[in-house]
Parts: sequence; C-alpha cells; structure tokens
Amino acid sequence: MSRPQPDSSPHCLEFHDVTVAYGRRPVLWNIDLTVDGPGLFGIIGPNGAGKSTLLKAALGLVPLAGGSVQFFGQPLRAVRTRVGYVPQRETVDWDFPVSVFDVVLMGTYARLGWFRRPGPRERELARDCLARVGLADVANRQIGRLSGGQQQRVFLARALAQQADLYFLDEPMAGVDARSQEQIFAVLSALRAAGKLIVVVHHDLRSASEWFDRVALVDMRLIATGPAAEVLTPENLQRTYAGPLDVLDELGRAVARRERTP
Amino acid sequence: MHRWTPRRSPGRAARLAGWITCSLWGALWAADVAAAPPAQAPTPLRVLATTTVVADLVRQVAGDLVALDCLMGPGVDPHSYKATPRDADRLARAQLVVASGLHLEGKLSELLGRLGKRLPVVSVADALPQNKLLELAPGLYDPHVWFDASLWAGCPAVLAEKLASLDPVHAPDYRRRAGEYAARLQALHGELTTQLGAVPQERRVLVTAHDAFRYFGRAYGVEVVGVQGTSTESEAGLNDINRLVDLVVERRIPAVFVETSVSDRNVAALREGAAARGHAVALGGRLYSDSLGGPGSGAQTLEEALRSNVATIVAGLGGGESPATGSPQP
Amino acid sequence: MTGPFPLPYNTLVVAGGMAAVGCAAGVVGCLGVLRRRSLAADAASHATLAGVALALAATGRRELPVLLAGGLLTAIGSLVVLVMLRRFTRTREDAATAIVLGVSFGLGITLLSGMTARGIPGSAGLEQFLLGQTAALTAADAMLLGCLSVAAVTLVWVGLKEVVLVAFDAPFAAASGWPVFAIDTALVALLAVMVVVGLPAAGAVLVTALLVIPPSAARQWTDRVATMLVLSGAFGLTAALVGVAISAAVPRLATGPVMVLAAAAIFAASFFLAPKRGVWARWRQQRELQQEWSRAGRDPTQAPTKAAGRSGP
Amino acid sequence: MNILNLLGGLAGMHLWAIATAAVVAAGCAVVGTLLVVRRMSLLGDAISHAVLPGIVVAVLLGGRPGGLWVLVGAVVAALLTVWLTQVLHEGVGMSEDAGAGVVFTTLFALGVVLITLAASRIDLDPSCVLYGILELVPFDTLLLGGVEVPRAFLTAGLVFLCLLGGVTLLWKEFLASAFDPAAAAAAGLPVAGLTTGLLAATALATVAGFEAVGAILVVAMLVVPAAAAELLVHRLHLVMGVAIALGVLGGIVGYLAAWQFNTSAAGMIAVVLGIEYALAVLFAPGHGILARAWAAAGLAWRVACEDRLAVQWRAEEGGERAAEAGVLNRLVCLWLRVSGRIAADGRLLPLGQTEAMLIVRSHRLWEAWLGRHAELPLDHLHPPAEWIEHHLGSEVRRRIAADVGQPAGDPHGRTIPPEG
Repeated sequence: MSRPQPDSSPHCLEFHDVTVAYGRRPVLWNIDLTVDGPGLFGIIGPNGAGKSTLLKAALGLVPLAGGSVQFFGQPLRAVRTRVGYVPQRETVDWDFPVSVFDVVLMGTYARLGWFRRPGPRERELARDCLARVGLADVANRQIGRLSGGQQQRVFLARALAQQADLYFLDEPMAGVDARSQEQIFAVLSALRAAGKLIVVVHHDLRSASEWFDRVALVDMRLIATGPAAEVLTPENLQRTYAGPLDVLDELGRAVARRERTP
Repeated sequence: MHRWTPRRSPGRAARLAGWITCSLWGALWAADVAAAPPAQAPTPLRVLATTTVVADLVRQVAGDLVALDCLMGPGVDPHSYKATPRDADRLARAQLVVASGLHLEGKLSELLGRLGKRLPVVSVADALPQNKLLELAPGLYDPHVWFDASLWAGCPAVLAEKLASLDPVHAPDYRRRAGEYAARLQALHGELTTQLGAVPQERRVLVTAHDAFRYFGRAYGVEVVGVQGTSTESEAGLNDINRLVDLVVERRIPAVFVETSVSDRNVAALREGAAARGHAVALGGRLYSDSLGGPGSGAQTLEEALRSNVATIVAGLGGGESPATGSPQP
Repeated sequence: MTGPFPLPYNTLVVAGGMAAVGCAAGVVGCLGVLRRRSLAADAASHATLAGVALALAATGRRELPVLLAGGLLTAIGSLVVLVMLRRFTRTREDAATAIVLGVSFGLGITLLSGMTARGIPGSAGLEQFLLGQTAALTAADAMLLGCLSVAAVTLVWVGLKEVVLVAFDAPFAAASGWPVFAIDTALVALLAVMVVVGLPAAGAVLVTALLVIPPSAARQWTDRVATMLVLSGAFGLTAALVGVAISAAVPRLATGPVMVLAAAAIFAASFFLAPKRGVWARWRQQRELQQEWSRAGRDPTQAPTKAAGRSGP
Repeated sequence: MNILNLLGGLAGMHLWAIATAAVVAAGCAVVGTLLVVRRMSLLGDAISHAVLPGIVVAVLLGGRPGGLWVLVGAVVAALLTVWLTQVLHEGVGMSEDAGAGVVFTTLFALGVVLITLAASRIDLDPSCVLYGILELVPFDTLLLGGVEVPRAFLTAGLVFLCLLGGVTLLWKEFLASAFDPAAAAAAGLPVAGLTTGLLAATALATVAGFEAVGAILVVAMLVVPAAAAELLVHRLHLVMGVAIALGVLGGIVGYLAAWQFNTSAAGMIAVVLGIEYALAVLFAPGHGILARAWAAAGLAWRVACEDRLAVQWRAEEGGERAAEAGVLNRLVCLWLRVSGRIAADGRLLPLGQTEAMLIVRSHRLWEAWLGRHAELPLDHLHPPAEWIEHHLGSEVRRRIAADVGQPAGDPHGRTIPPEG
C-alpha cells in the first residue's frame, strides 16, 4: 500500500470547525486543526479541557454537534483499518476472562471481518506485537493479573496489531510506572520512525516538550498548534491553563438551557 | 426551574401524605356504618354460590324463590381461584353465601370462615358426617364429595335448614324441594351404579388430569388415579407421570380422561409415555370435575354432568369389547 | 419395549428437552453475564407472562409454540422499552429494569385474571407458566426446545469473537468499526429467545436462574471465555439432568425449581473449590504467604522465593 | 354497574381494600425512594423475590400468614440475600447484579420447593405469592374499637407508620448517605448500618405488601412511584412526598380500574403505576419530553425572529439585502409587526432597532473573540457567531468586549454597534 507523499496528498487528520456537546452542553467549540504525518503529535491541556473528547469525537465515539473530521482526506468509515486506538484504561473491566494474548488478538478482528476466526497469520502478528512491547513472557496471563504499566502496553500491542497508519492514544501515560513510560515511548518512537502518525492526549507539561514533535493546546477551544518548541511558550501555556474559561462555561450553560447568558 | 410543589420541611411533606390517608380512613368508616345491609329482605333472598356445583344445588333446593348468583363461572378451577374486586363486591352484597366447603375454594374458604361473623355462610360439605369423608391428611378431607350422589344427597337438607332460617316464609317449600332432590340423587346413584356395571372389573381404572374422583371411585367401585394431586396448585412431578404410565401400560387401560377446568398437557404427556411402551391409550373424553358445563353443554346440572361423565367413562373404558376411541364431547 | 436403559419414556423426553435448554441457557447466559445484561433478561422473563396471555386471547389456542411466540414478542418488547427508557429519560438503568419488570408482570397478571374472570376457555391453566410445567413436556415440545437451543448455541459460537470484543471493550470495538449497538441488540434478542425457551422449564420467575447461575459458576474455574462457555453449558446441562432425576424420584416435586437449586449447588461448589479463584484456594494461598513471611521474618536473609498471587500495581 | 354505582353502593369493603392498597403503596414509596436514589432498585427486586423462603419457613414453624413471625422470617431472608450478595462480590469479585441474580433466584426456587413439599400442611400456594389477594383482604378483619378493620390494613398501616417515623427521624443520615456514601462514612455516619436498616425496611414493606399485591408486584410499588417522582421534583423530601402521593393514587385508581374491567386489582395497580410513570416522563417540568419539545420550539421561534431583525438591520446598514421568503418568514414578520418591532413596510421601529443592534453586536463581538482566542481562519468565523449571537447576554458581552479590547470593528472590518 503506497505511503501518501507529505506535500501533495491530503492531510492525515483534519478537524474542520468541530463542535462537540454532551447533551446540549458544548464542551468543544469550533476546533479547526490539521495534522500531517509522520510524527508524534501531542494534544495538551488542563483536565476537563475536552482533550479526550476531541479524540473520541474524531473516532465517532461521541456525536459531533457541528463540523467534520477527515482521515487521509476521507471520512473515517472508508479508512477504518488504517486507524488504531488505545482507549483509557478505566473503561475496561479487568476481571474479564481473557488472556493478554486474546486481547492483542482483538486488534486483528477488524481486518478479519464478520464471523472469521483469527488464523495462524493473525496469531503470529499478535505474538510479534507482544514482543515489541516486551510482554511476550506474560502472553497467557489473565489481564487482571498485570501491573498498570503492563496493562497499558497490552493495549498498545493491540493497537500495533491493527497495523494502522494513524494511532490515537488516550492518556497512555496516566498512572503508569516510569519504566513502562519509557518502554511505551520507545515503541511510539519506533512507529514514528516507520512513518506513522501518532496522536497522543497527554496532560503532563514537563514530558510534553521533549516527547512530541508538534502539539495542540486545547481548552474547550484550540488555543495554539504547531511545533512543540514554538507553541509551548509561557504565554500560550498561561492562556491555556488560566484562560478566560468562565465565558465558555456561562455560554455552555445558556446553550444547554436554550436561554441567554446573564 | 419551575417547581409545582411549595417548598416544605421534611416532616411536613410526609405528614401531608399521612393526613391524606387518615382522611380517607375517616370517610370509609362513615360510609361503612351508613351502608349496613337491611335486616329482613322483603325481596327474594340474594344467595351467592361459590362453584357451579353448589349453584346447581341451590337452584334445585330453592328454585326461583331466591336471586341466585354464582361466583366462579363454568370452566373455572376453584383451587386456584383469584377474586377480582367485582367478585368481592358480589360477596359483600349477598345475604347468604353457599360454599362447597372442605377447603375446595382454596384461600377463599379460609376467609369465608371469618366472613361468617358479618354474613351468613353455609359450607354444605362441612356439615356431612366426617366418617363418610375420605381423609387425605390429618384434618384435611377430599372436598370433591359431589361425585358420590348418595353422599351429596345429604347436602340439600343442610341448605334447606339455612334457607328456612333466613326466609321462614318459604321454609316448607325449601324442605319439600330438598327432600325431592335428595330422593332424585339417591335414584341417580342407583342408575349410575348399574350403568358402570357394564364395564368389566379389570378395566375399571379411571385415570384423569387431577385427583378429583376418589368419592366417585368409592361409590361406584372404580379405581381412580389423578396425575396431579387433589389441588391443581401442586404441579405434577415427573415421578407422578412415570408412575401413571406404568399403571396404564401394565393394566392395559384403554382410555384416559381430561377435565374441563384443568390443563390437559399432563394427560397428553401420559398418553405419549404409554404409546412409547407400545400401549396406545385413547383420549376417553372430557369429564366435568370441579365445575359443571356452561349453558348448552348438556351438563348444566349435577345430574346431567354425572350422567355425561359416566357415559364418557363407560364409552372410554370399553362398555363394549374394543376400547371405542370416544371423540371428546364438548 | 424397554429401551437400552430402563428409563421411563417421559423422563427421557423431559431430560432431553431440559438438558438442551439448560446447556443453551448456560452458554448464552455467559455472554449475558459478561455484557452485564443478565438482569435485563430477568425483566424480559417477567414480561413473557403478558405475551402468553395475549397469544391465548388472540389465537384461542394453547399449544406451546403459539404461547412461546407470544412470550417472545413481549419479552423483546420489554427490552426495547428498557433501551428507550435508558435513552430518553433520566431514570437510571437499575430503576428502569425494575420498572419494566414490575409493570410488565402486572400487565400479565391483569390480562390473565381478566381472561379467567371472563371465562375464556383454557386461561385457567396459564399460571403454570409462572413456575414452569416441565413434567408435562411432550416429545414435540422437547424437539422444539432442542432445536431452538441448538440454534442459539450455534449462533453464539459463530458470533463469539464479535460479542466478546464488544463485551470486553465497547469503545475500542466502536473505534475499529464494529456496530456495537447492533451486536448488543442481537445479544439481547438472543437472551430474550433463551428466556422464552427456558419458560416451560423454570417458569417466568426462575428462568433468569438458568441464565445467571451456570455462567457465574463457570467463571470461577477459568479465565478464558471459550472454556467458560463450555463449562457453563456443561453446568447448565448437569443442573437440568440432576433436577429431572430428583423430580423423577421424589413425588409431587416440580422440576423447574429443583433444577435451579441443583445449579445453585454447582455454583456453591465452584465458589469454594475452584482453583485460584475459589475461597478455599485463596485462603490456602493467604496462609502460605503468611507462613513464608513469618519464616523469612525469623531468618531475615531468606526472603520469600516466589511472589505468590498477583503482583499488584 | 358503572363507577358511580360502585361508589354509591359501596359496602365499605371496597374502601377497605383501597385503603390497604394505598397504605401498602405509601410504605413502599417511603422505602422505594431511598432505594431508587441510592441505585439499589435491583436489590428491591431481589428482596421481593427472596422473602418467599423466609415467609414459608415462618409459616411452617407455625406463624400465621401476615403475623409477626412472617415479618421476622422475611427480614431475615432479605438480610441473608444482601449478605450473600456481598460475600459473592467480595469473595470472588462477582458484579453486584450477577451476584444478586444468583442469590435471589436460588432463594425463590427454595421457597417454591418448600411450598410444594409442604403443600398439604400450609395453605400458601405459589401463585398466591405472586398474585396477592387484595380483593379478599376486607373479609379478614379484627375488631378494633367497635369497627371491623382488615388485618392486612393494620399490618400495612403499622409498617407504613414505623417506616415513615424511622425515615423522618433519621432523615439527615439517610440524606447524607444517599447523596455521598463515602463522605458520609468519612464523617462517621454508620453507612453500612443505615444500608442494612434500609434493606430491612424494604423487607418489611415487601411483607406488608406481600399479602395484598403479591411479592413480585411489590417491586412495582417500590420503584415506579419513586422513579416517577424523581423526574418531577428534585429535592429528596419532595421526591418522597410525591412518590407517596403517586403510590396512593395508583392504589386507588388501580383498584377502581380493576373493578371496572373485572380483573386482578394487584395487576391493574401495577399497570396504573406504569401509566403514572409514563405521564411523568412526558410531562416532567424541565427535562420532560413535552417540556423539551416546547423549549426547542421556543428557541427556534426566538432564533427566527432575531435573525429576521438582524437581517433587516444589516439591510438598513447598507449591507446585503437577504429578504427570505417562506411561511416561517411571513409568520415572523407578522409577529414582529404586531409586537411593534417593525413597521408595516418592514423598516425597524425603535424597539426592533435596539434589539437588532444587540444581536449584531453579539455576532461581531463573538467573531472578534474567536479571532483572538481560537485559531480560526476568517471565513470560519461567521457560522459559529450566527449560532452564539442568540445566547450572548449583556453582562457576558461586556466581559468579551473588555477581553478583546473594545474593538471598533469585527475581524471582517464591519463596525460593532454600541451596547446602547
């Protein structure tokens, strides 16, 4: 499958005037953002800024109130198998009766389609992905018996098994021990080297500047985007973390109640 | 935010609800006193019978002298009877309640006992001499006494006395009609005995959906077995059905019978079990057990029902040589 | 004609029918438990009563397939209402389930009682659907239940990977393109079918037991979904056969409730004896760990060799 | 025999049955509210099933149905259910609902088996457990102060009063533990004790209701009124008051409907409670379906009127003339004329002028704000402003103007009208 040329081809990921609301209450206002591969792209912002909502909206997990999202110039439906996803860890019941290997195998299901069982090729791929995240030795263990870091790496291996060109990771470093963070970052760097685009929702400012090539500062609206060094300036960070949020809050409530703000 | 109930402290809202209930209670106390039934009814006595069998008894003894109402319609199984508010209303309006007794009416019979304080109630079977009754368990008797015509003949007199006490004007009519009906029942008893005589002794085994025909068996020398217990409440277990299949096959019983007021799936399973053992059992027909037939069924009175049952049994169990595959009469 | 083993015909028929139902209920029940939908099945089972009454009122016929078809309609109807309640009202899921359960059961009783009071023929016997009427199973009934059970199990085996994916991580499934709502609806519909198939066996009130207890027992023995399905099917089958056997041995004993108690006995055994998860196993593990530490405590140099149990985060 | 006849010829009996149903419903509503609010409705469902063996054992040991021993038996069975569910949850990590499912179905099956085994000795039969005999309650009476009072009414009344008393006494504790159990526990409230107390109360309400409406329909009485009340009002004590009222109303209307349609009172009461809940969903103030539809229509109308004014203002400002045709537009113009905002020929009257100015000001201020705070290209500014202009009030406009430095024109260069 030929890799798209960076200049002439459409953007890997494009948010066009995206507005997202929970119920009637807008949490993301008119986001306009384009991201080109390959590289490590960070979505940074305070808690409750709607960072992971932006990710979920892109993947269709949360309905868009306005605007659209395009992947490689097409709607998500057309390129599902080229998009990988690592959700937040607390969305899952860790007492579920599946082994580490089973979970990683789930990454191959999308390409298999309905009713076909994973065959030897898929199992080989899963074993390889497990090796890449350094979990080959715990393949048969029930997922509940792993540490937080290991569980996160299982999810990462599952995404690798999707063999995607664009990866979304939702707070992969939350609650993960330092050693696992390095291992995860190593895998992400390898992906970048392989020409993939990795979009990561991240909250820790300190590691953001050293890890990501480009970032987007988000706080219910897009504040700034571009190369990490240029964007992560004190002035931008101040606007992000202490910005005039109350206007958006008031407006959000008014829109939800179909009234005017005071 | 629009709020339609005024803001109240916790206690007062709950007290408001409490107050509503009390005022309701007060209103009903007044209504209860005002609507007490008048003592002596000039119009015909309002009598409520529980089952169709009892209603027929009242009709035979009192004829048109009373306004008769029957709580359970034809085809209703008295064991699992569930009253509706309108039934309760009819109970409260009646001036005399005539029940079958011996706990036939399930939960209702227990309450009828207590109702006796406010309203005259007579359970005809309770008055029968206990030595003639069949005891199922200590203090618990089989309530299906009407299948032994001679035993049921004891009930008209009991009813007549009760009616006489409530409606002395017609007392002589009640006693006369009770005596005539008792005599007719005794005659019927003789007639049924001779009819059943046509069935050879070894074939006189009556298998039915539920165990209602013990008195019938004792009175007319027929061995009786029911798939379910005496009350349709206790569901037939697999053990009961297997036991009966063995009986039907070993005794080569030609026919088994279903009943109007009881589910016939048990009997269907029974026949299939016997067929698997190479013994084809015919469906002898539909018997009237706890309830008589509806209008136009030819079995509206007890006498007609008993005659219809015996005819069905005789046909089913082979009054003639080969077991006639009796078509199930309605 | 005494068959290969001298079991009476009826016991064979009932055993066959109930074994199929028990096994299928165990297998389908697994997916219900894993997807946290088993109590929605409880609401559906209570709703079947109204369907049975409506079927009799509409067709006037009492054959099992007709009544079960009616039961299926209202069972699925109640699940649709449950989904709508969750989407369009602020009422939370547990309250919504209880509402659907209570009101649909009330409707069932209202219809039944109304029909009996109006003397509609055959309505008297419908109460048996409340508590099951297993002993009176005919060959045709058993065949019907058998086929439905086999179909249900095949469906589960065919669509296993999709349902497990959705049960384990619905957001990931949605993100990778699977129609999560469609798969969920299919699972819930299959649960409704199993509720109706289990109706004659355990009755409207107890059919949930067949869908909940075997899977819960199986879960104690394994950490794999596939093994859990097989074990749960086996437990369901065993519970059914034990229930039938006891009901055949003891007079006046309804088969349905006994099957449920047999399943409960299997669950209790699993709860205590299962390796790794069982209470006894955990207690033994705990004691070993304490002994090792106490020994190590006395001899500081010799730390506990193997880390027992899970190395927690 | 229509309704009037029923009320007229009332022999007091129906009123006793209605009163019993009402008192049972009230008792259930008191407990039900706390169950629903603490998301324990399914425990209510579990308990109403699981009390059966407790009741059967009590009756087997000689207790009278509806007597004291039966109450004790039921409470013990209920607490056993909850304890076992907890053991399963902590023992092997089973989820609450699966655990409850296993426990209550097993206990119910045990109850049914006990009944069928001991059928001969006790007159409890399985289906009476499920149906209840509300209609026959008035015939089972005690003499109390010269009046025949149904025993079930007394039991239910007693249970209701002590539930109401208990809850009112421990009101703040229940409120705190219902709202935030963790904080309540931290504050030293015996949350576990309160929960056990609540579940014992549920068992009491179930037994009080058991004889009248049957064990299963008690679930409807426990949950449905409380869930409906929760949609109508938002303060816990109001929810309980409304739940009691809905329960009592359901009992009364249900019984009368059962009388009218000649069917089971218990079943009809549950159906009526269901209808009450459906009405609550429809008519709840604020988030009810009708309320939401009404508010949406209101907003659509307001937006249409304000857009018309803004378009007219821009036309008079010399900007583009976009006279929209169409039915809605004619209706809006009619309303604007009637309300004195525009003249017959469509020109803005003073009232219309000021309103239109504020809308355009909101529009252009929001474009300025977006230009400054969100990385949006020029042609992306108009659509969001078109939407937000209808929601900006004066105070927030002032704050936005201050934030973007009181600009004279919007990013497209058009002047921003003053607040005026």
